[in-house]
Amino acid sequence: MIVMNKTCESLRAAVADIADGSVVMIGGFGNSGIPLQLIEALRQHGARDLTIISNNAGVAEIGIASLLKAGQVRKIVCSFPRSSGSIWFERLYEAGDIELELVPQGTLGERIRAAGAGLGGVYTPTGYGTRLAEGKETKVINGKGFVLETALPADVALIKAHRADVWGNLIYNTAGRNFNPIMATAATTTIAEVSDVVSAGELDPECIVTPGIFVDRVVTQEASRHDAA
Amino acid sequence: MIVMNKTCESLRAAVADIADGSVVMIGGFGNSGIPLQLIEALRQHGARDLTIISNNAGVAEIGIASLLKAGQVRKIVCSFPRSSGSIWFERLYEAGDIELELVPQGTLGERIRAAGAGLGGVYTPTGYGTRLAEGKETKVINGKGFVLETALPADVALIKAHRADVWGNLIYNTAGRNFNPIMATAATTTIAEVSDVVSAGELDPECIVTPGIFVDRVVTQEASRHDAA
Amino acid sequence: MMRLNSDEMARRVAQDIPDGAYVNLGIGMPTSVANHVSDDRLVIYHSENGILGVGPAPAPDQVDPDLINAGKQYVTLLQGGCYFDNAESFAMMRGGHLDIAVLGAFQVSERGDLANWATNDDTFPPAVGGAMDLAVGAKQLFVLMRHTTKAGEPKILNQCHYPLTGAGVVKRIYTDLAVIDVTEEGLRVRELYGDNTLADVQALTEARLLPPL
Amino acid sequence: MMRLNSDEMARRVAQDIPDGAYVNLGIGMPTSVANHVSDDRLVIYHSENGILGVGPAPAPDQVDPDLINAGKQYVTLLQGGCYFDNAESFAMMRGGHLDIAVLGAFQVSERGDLANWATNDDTFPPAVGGAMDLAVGAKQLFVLMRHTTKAGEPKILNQCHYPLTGAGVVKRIYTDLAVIDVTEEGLRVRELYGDNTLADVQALTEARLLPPL
Repeated sequence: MIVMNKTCESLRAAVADIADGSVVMIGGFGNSGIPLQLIEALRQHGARDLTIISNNAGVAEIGIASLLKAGQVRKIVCSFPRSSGSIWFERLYEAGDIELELVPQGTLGERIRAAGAGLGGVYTPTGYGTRLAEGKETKVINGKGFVLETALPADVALIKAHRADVWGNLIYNTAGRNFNPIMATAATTTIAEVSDVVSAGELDPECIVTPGIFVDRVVTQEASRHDAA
Repeated sequence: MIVMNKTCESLRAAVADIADGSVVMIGGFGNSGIPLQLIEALRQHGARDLTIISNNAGVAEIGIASLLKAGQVRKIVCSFPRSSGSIWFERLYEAGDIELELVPQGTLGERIRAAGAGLGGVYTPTGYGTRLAEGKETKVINGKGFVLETALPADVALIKAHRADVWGNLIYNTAGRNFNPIMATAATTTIAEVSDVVSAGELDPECIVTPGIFVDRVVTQEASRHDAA
Repeated sequence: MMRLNSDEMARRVAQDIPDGAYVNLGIGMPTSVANHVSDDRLVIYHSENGILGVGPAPAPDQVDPDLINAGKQYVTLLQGGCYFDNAESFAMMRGGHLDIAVLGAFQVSERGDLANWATNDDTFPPAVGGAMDLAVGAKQLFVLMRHTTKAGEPKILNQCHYPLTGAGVVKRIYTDLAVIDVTEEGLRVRELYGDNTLADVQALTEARLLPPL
Repeated sequence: MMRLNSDEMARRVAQDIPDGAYVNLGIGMPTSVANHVSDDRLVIYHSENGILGVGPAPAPDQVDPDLINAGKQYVTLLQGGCYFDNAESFAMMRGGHLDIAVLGAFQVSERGDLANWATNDDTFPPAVGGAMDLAVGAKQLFVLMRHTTKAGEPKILNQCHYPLTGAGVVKRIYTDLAVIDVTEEGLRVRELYGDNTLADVQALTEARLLPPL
């Protein structure tokens, strides 16, 4: 029997085929569970005209902000782009140089999950009667109002996990899960940045959070990089 | 600081307030991960006119079949009522003495999850163009057909887990998870049958499958019972 | 007029959080409510980024960079707490599993409409986060805010001028002057601090206030 | 006419399952496909009840009553496998994450419609299980069935008479006589066993068959 091994030799190789114009999901909540080294590899790779789906828009000049600064991002889909220090997002937004699709955080998660689960969309009560439901289909079910929110898939998901096995099974560190497990399910190609990779069978099957079927490539963090998380 | 303790003293006490006419979810896939002792307690409790939501309809005279035999069930919502040995379901069905709502298995799961997650419903491709979509709203999204399936909540969920802590956090045994974690989220009152109960903090927080917020009562299996799983 | 300071306001909300409750505290002043819950109560705090059983801030040498709350502050996990992903976290919020959410607000209307995520300044980029999900999902939504703006304008209005977070979602308002319930009949004053009178508080409120029962 | 027996039919399907594939095998004859995949390939089997990496049957003294497959047979877990709940399991199926599903069928139409869950006998209680989710979700859906009914009636039809499991979902049909692809142009014979001729197989098929390319 042969051995399945989804390990990728380098961060650079892991992102090498990301094309201009791609829709790219990036896991993380603030700096928790964010794949900083994959983002840096994407910045160096240089793909442009990207649509980024992520909860936040980056702060200072690291993470997603570094992609914004480099002019690689056409559009961002997120729930909370404006954080303390999100200077690059604010600069581009004020100049009209970036498109923003603002989505309530739970709706963002359900739209991502729907894409991964093969659903066309969900009816959520979130946002009903607010500006963020304008132009969307609504429906009253058992007397309660709901908004139709459609599936949000991506070409690529860049995610951060704690540990992988060679089959691509993943476990996370504390609150570092956030969007990572659902984004893993929703992209054509899912690439996971991890602290280390172990053999098949070394992760407790009761405790695996992301089954390997959702993961295409696993890459270990490079300790020498200045952007190590 | 006081101690939260969701442990219930007996199976009998755990189900004592289930009313006639209740909608009751029952976890399990065949005999895997099924709360046989809670079902037996419900049979002895005697609540009638029940709607049961479960993947299967029981075999021989144990589990859900025992409730059917006792005449306690008005309606069953399930995906696969007809198994080898499902004599009580078949008998009642042929006599017209039970109502059946047949739901594809994945749709059953999504409807349960939707109820737990506060969604009104989901658009699923499953069943589109088939008899099981008749009379339901459909929608073509990006050229693909979907069926609107609405949330399916319950009054009570009877579930089976391997181990609980006193906060109601649960872990399961191998494939015994099946419907249990999603049913835990979808009922007004969730009651878990477990092999043992440990203190808060004894379960690894990275490995808890059902967070205690979804669980109202935890009850330990009674070893002396002939129906012990 | 008696005006509570921020600590006193947070303490007042804390008094109404019962033992065993599952609670989400919004960013800012609501987060400080946890500091005032008395030690004889076990309250389980939820953080939208995927934590149940949020504990106090860690010692500086015990920081886990991934273990933050919704306000991006470092936290710890209580014994009995657990982690989960965004979908499960918001299932808890939207699905009615949290007993109480405490949020700040720009404006609240007499019908309990909540406006707390955006002003009408379109040059300022908007951000919504999890506020809308909490607003529709928690069993009870408490608002904790100053009674008026810094300029002294009322924040409890006939209707909100700012974009809504949710319609008819607020259950109770805790301000620096009073505690007010949103009821079928309208805004019912539940408690006046110190010697504040209904007339005092009404003068700083656009919506009509009903007297305490 | 050369007719494969059940083992030979399962072996033929197994030849087309590539190394590294994620595969769901339906109840009955499809389950036996796993017995015929050669040892130089690692195939990861999914079971709808919540297993990825299903291994062979356990020794009698190693049975875990919870660890069963969709057909309710006792199984084991491979090193590298894992467990999950129904929602995640069907997300894998419906979301297009499985490379191949192999299902039995009552009838298949020339457009690839599948009927495998109910007949037209209404006195018999219906049961659908996970068949409809697999039908719409797997990247490739293979049908494994005898070419005709026990009574010798064709099962590959212009259109299905039995209730559909899914419309236009079948990619390839493996019978005891031939392998047939469902294509844009129609049903294209891919392989004829032994010295079976197109005319032989067509005589037992209602839908028109196109010759091998």
